[in-house]
Amino acid sequence: MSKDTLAKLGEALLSGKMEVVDLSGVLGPDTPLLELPADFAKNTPKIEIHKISEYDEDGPFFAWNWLKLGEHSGTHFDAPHHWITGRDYEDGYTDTLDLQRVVAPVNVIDCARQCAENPDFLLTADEVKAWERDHGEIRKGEWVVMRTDWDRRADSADTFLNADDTGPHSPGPSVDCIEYLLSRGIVGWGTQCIGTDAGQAGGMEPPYPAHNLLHREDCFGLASLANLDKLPPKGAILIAAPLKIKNGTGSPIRAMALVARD
Amino acid sequence: MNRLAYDDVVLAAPHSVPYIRYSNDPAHYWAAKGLKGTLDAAGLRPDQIDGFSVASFTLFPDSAVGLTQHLGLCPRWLDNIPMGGASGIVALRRAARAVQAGDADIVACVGADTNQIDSFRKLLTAFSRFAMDASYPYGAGGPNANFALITDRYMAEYGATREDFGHIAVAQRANALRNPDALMKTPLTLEQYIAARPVADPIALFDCVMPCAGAEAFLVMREDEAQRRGLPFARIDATIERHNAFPDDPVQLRGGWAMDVDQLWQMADCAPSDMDLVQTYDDYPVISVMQFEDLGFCAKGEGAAFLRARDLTITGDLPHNTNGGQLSAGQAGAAGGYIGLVEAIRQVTRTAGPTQVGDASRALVSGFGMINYDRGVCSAAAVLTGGAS
Amino acid sequence: MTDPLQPPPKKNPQVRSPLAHLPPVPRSRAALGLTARAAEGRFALQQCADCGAVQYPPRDACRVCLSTDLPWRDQPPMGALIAETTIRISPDLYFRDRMPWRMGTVRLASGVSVLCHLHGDVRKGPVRLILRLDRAGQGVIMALPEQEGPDMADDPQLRELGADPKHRRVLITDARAPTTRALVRALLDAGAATVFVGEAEPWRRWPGRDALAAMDRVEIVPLDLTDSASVREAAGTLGGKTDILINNAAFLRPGGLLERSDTVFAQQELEVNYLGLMRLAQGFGPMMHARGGDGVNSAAAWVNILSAHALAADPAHAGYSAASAAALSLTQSLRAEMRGGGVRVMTVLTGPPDDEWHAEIPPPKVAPRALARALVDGLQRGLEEVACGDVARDLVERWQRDAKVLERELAEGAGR
Amino acid sequence: MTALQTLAAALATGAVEVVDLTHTLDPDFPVIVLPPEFGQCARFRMEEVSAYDHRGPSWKWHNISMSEHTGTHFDAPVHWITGRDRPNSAVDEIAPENFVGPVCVIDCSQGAAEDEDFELTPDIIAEWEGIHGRIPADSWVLMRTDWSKRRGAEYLNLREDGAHSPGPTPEAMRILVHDRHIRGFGTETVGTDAGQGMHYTPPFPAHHTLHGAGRYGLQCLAGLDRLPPTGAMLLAAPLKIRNGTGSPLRVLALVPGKDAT
Repeated sequence: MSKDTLAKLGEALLSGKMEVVDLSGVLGPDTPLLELPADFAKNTPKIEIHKISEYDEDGPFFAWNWLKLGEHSGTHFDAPHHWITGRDYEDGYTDTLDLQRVVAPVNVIDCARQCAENPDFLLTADEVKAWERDHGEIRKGEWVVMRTDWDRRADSADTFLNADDTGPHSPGPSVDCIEYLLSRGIVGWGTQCIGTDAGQAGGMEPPYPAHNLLHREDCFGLASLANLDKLPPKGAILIAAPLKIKNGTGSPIRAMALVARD
Repeated sequence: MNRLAYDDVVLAAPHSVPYIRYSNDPAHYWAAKGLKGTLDAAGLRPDQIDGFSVASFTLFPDSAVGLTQHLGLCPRWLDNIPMGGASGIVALRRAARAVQAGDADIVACVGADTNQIDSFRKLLTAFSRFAMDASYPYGAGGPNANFALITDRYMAEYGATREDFGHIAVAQRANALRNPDALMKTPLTLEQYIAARPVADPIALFDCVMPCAGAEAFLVMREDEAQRRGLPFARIDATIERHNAFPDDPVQLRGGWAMDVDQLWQMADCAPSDMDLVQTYDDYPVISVMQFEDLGFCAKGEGAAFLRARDLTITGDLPHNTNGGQLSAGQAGAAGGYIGLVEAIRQVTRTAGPTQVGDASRALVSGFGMINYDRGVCSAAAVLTGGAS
Repeated sequence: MTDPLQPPPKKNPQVRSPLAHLPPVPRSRAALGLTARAAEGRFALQQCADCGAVQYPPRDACRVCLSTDLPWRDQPPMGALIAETTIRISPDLYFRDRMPWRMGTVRLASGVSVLCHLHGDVRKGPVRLILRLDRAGQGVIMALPEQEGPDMADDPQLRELGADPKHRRVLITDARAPTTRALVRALLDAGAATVFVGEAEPWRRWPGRDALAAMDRVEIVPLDLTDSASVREAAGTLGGKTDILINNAAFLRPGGLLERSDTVFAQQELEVNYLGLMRLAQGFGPMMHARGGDGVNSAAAWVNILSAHALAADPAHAGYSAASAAALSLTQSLRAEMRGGGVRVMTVLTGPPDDEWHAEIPPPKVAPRALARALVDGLQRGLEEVACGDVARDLVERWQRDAKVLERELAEGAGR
Repeated sequence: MTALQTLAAALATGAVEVVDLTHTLDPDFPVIVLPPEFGQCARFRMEEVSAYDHRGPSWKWHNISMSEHTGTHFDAPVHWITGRDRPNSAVDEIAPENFVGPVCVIDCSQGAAEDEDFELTPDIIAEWEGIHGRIPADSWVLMRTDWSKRRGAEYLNLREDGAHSPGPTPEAMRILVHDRHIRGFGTETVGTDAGQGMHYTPPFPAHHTLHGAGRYGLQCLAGLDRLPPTGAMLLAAPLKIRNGTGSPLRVLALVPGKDAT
């Protein structure tokens, strides 16, 4: 039966009945990065891409580069170990987590309209329940991602971070939203903003609820996702496998979704 | 050219503040005790003195200036003497000339220091640049090693023995037993001296002074002032002072006295043999021996033999450091530069009480100070005579 | 006669490791001139440029003619010990730990008296003086017997003024460096107890590994200076028993600034030569600092081998010169911080070595054995600055004379 | 049920298993070694930025650096001079459907165990096709050698005349790329080419041929023994590095689970 499953998948891919959607932003020196308050002196450095050779005296046949970046740069994956609440999970590192979990159906909650009106929009548990009434319930082991269309701002760190004197302003989940999703048994939560939490989440109780609560439950986070507008509310399969960094707390990823085409 | 005599300038009202081993009170406290003691002895109020001279290692960050406001003094003549063991005689010299010239009428001279638990260590770190640069890095940790080297060289050069030095220390301890304020209160035998714990060979425990807190003070005024107030006084027959003498001597085997000894006796118009008692600067016995040599009591190198043949106690034929000196009474910092002088004033004015030398009327006092690097730099001496009052 | 030094007993694990006490540190600015000469291994005193009088202690004006022009000049190190003492009681914690301590007065022919440390074999009469750095890293003078005697270097007071490898455990950071074999040999010959040799990338085979691994008292250990975790791990394993650390790791590629079109080699040069040193310092430094007072077992020295072009750039090795300069600067900071633990930090500046990256440079070059000899000698004498090879010595001298002139002279080596 | 619905169900029940074909990014993992005058492949490096401490109280993270070709990695056509002018030849330009596809595994493990310079030849391909059928167009072909089980110096297997590890011959690559039109070729060794691959004509035939045709490479794969010869689905998505010539990546395969029939 499973052989058939994979065969059907292969057929669907080859026949064009299925599409692979790239959910990643480009990694480059201009990729916007999280900026922490100044009292945490250490920020993630800008992504650096250095040429090693380009068919030249440093290497005649080949071109290649080397890279320097933070684990949490660009479209990236947060492993439980990223947060103090998840520090004790043995499978909470990028190299030890269960990969079976990261290939899973994805629920896409479209908040693009609300976010366009209010950059500080917070998705609540009630709104998630309303979404479930419209699209079907969120099941155990599934991904939930919040569509904000924030990827359209990603070509500028200014608009992406959207910070003023009171800090960054970007949408995210409320505390009760994350609590509710965790009660449904999700594998992880993703957003299109710089992090899994709202820009103003530092002031919530607990602060940064997505980080705090997701990782406390050994669940994953996805940030800076792109192209969520190309996904149906339900029915796509999200593939979000982090680099196998030893003791890594996260990783830039190439997130993809398999989407059925009508 | 002959130096001007001190004529009618006199010393009076000697006062010693009893020493204690450690004190939590600062130098200001001890200076005040010393000043009050000498003023009380003369029946004077603080506003009746118009000259003030201070010697202290531990006043920092203050100096004599700070003390004027601290103690409520309003002098028209002020001096600060940073010369350690030579401070008393140098203070005397300057105060006497000021009074003689009319720049001041009554000068109070005070040597005072405190001794907190860490005073000695603090003093060392800021003592002198050469000591910091070229002496302490070798383990000296104070003057012990310097005097060990001087003693070693002296013994090798002139054949002096530990017994010779012991002779001095034992006699001083005998004197100290008569001084109720001396810190050392038990007899010392030559055997005990020889057997003492070594400190820096050939120096052992009883060659070293005990640092303590205390103050010494006296007044300088015109003779008629002393007479008017009915104060016993001492006249100044002669003084000398010299710094950094014989810099090319490889090791210090003589002090600056040797340069000026002739002038001292010429000015005093007398000879060493006329002295009823001698107060030398005695932070280590070897330097006392050198003072006897350099001040003309005997030839160079014969000091040990000369002293061995004398009885140095109060009742002896050459009373020396009659209150026990620093070796047995204690070394209260810069007051150590005053202790012999103040005792000598008491002696020649017959006010020394239990340590009084029978019919003392003439005394030689000598000072020596500041191991800047490998030797003492300052030397001074004075001959005093009891005044007929 | 000096008693030969015995290997240190195993440490009693129940006894607290003693803290490193230092001999008195403060010095006047003039006296720091003595420290600087000691760091270079010279015996020099101030000598009046006007009247020629030799001065001691260091000062700011001539004691004879008041001239303020008092350059440091090498002096004949001979004198006579004329007074001595054995100090048995001292208020100073460093000396208290080491009582009794001999010192004395030495008269030099130039007419100055010098208080100095005494070697155990010294008696009154003629002596030879050396100027060395003490555990506080300050210049001090010590009198030695005129004639070299057996086991003379084992004198405890003399050993305080150096970092003799005898009975000490040494870590050499890069097994693959062309200097390593010679260094290991020289250190073993000098009596080192154990030589640990760090190996990066054990998955790359290299010639000579088997021969090195087969040597007695040599242990190859994993250590990769470009990997923070590796350095941390090595420090955790070896930091407690590294008495002398010799950093001989270097990465370089020839080339001027303009002929390199990218920063890849430069990054690697910084990664190894500069950041590698920083990782080592952060890993091993605290532990060695804490072990500076551990008796004969104590951490004693840190050695960085650097290109002499750390002082002035060789434009034909632009990136390497810059990385070396960065490492030299870091070495100075490391020295300042390690001083509190009594651990000597030595810089060995070398001329071009005889390796694949200097094939185009004409001789003279520094043979590994010459470098090893100079390094061990530097340890034994406790130097802070060693210039190894004619080229390095020449460069240091020219740099001291006029750094700007040297820069212009070196510019002739530029590629275009 | 649609293909995706059945896949979701199979994933949930374990009927389809996700297999990890990736080596851990560990600072000690070997990288390719080139003559020292060439630019070198940067090894994986990791610096701790904070660990729930004064540098950042609640979180832990690292800065990492590496080459695009460090660890288990993807080669894009632009990596090789033959592919430099191909359209969509950098990792950020490749259409995402290329990251999911069927995979054929040619087991050369026995040969590689006997001969460290073992060659994948046209004969071996023919033999494999005789059993499993013709290699479908646009599928991945992976050469299983069990080389990923080697550790340390055994992995690169460097000698004075260079590295010794198995790889494809030029003719084998020609057949796979130009006759079978594969999507890409992957190996368990440090490169898609044999250790001695520079001695072929053309040198480095896998790189030369694959990238010249706009196809992809995967190397340093692990655990190919866990894949069936056919029937698995490979998920191999390189990081979206601007103008990147390749990327470390997490290579996954979807394989029939144990209860599969």
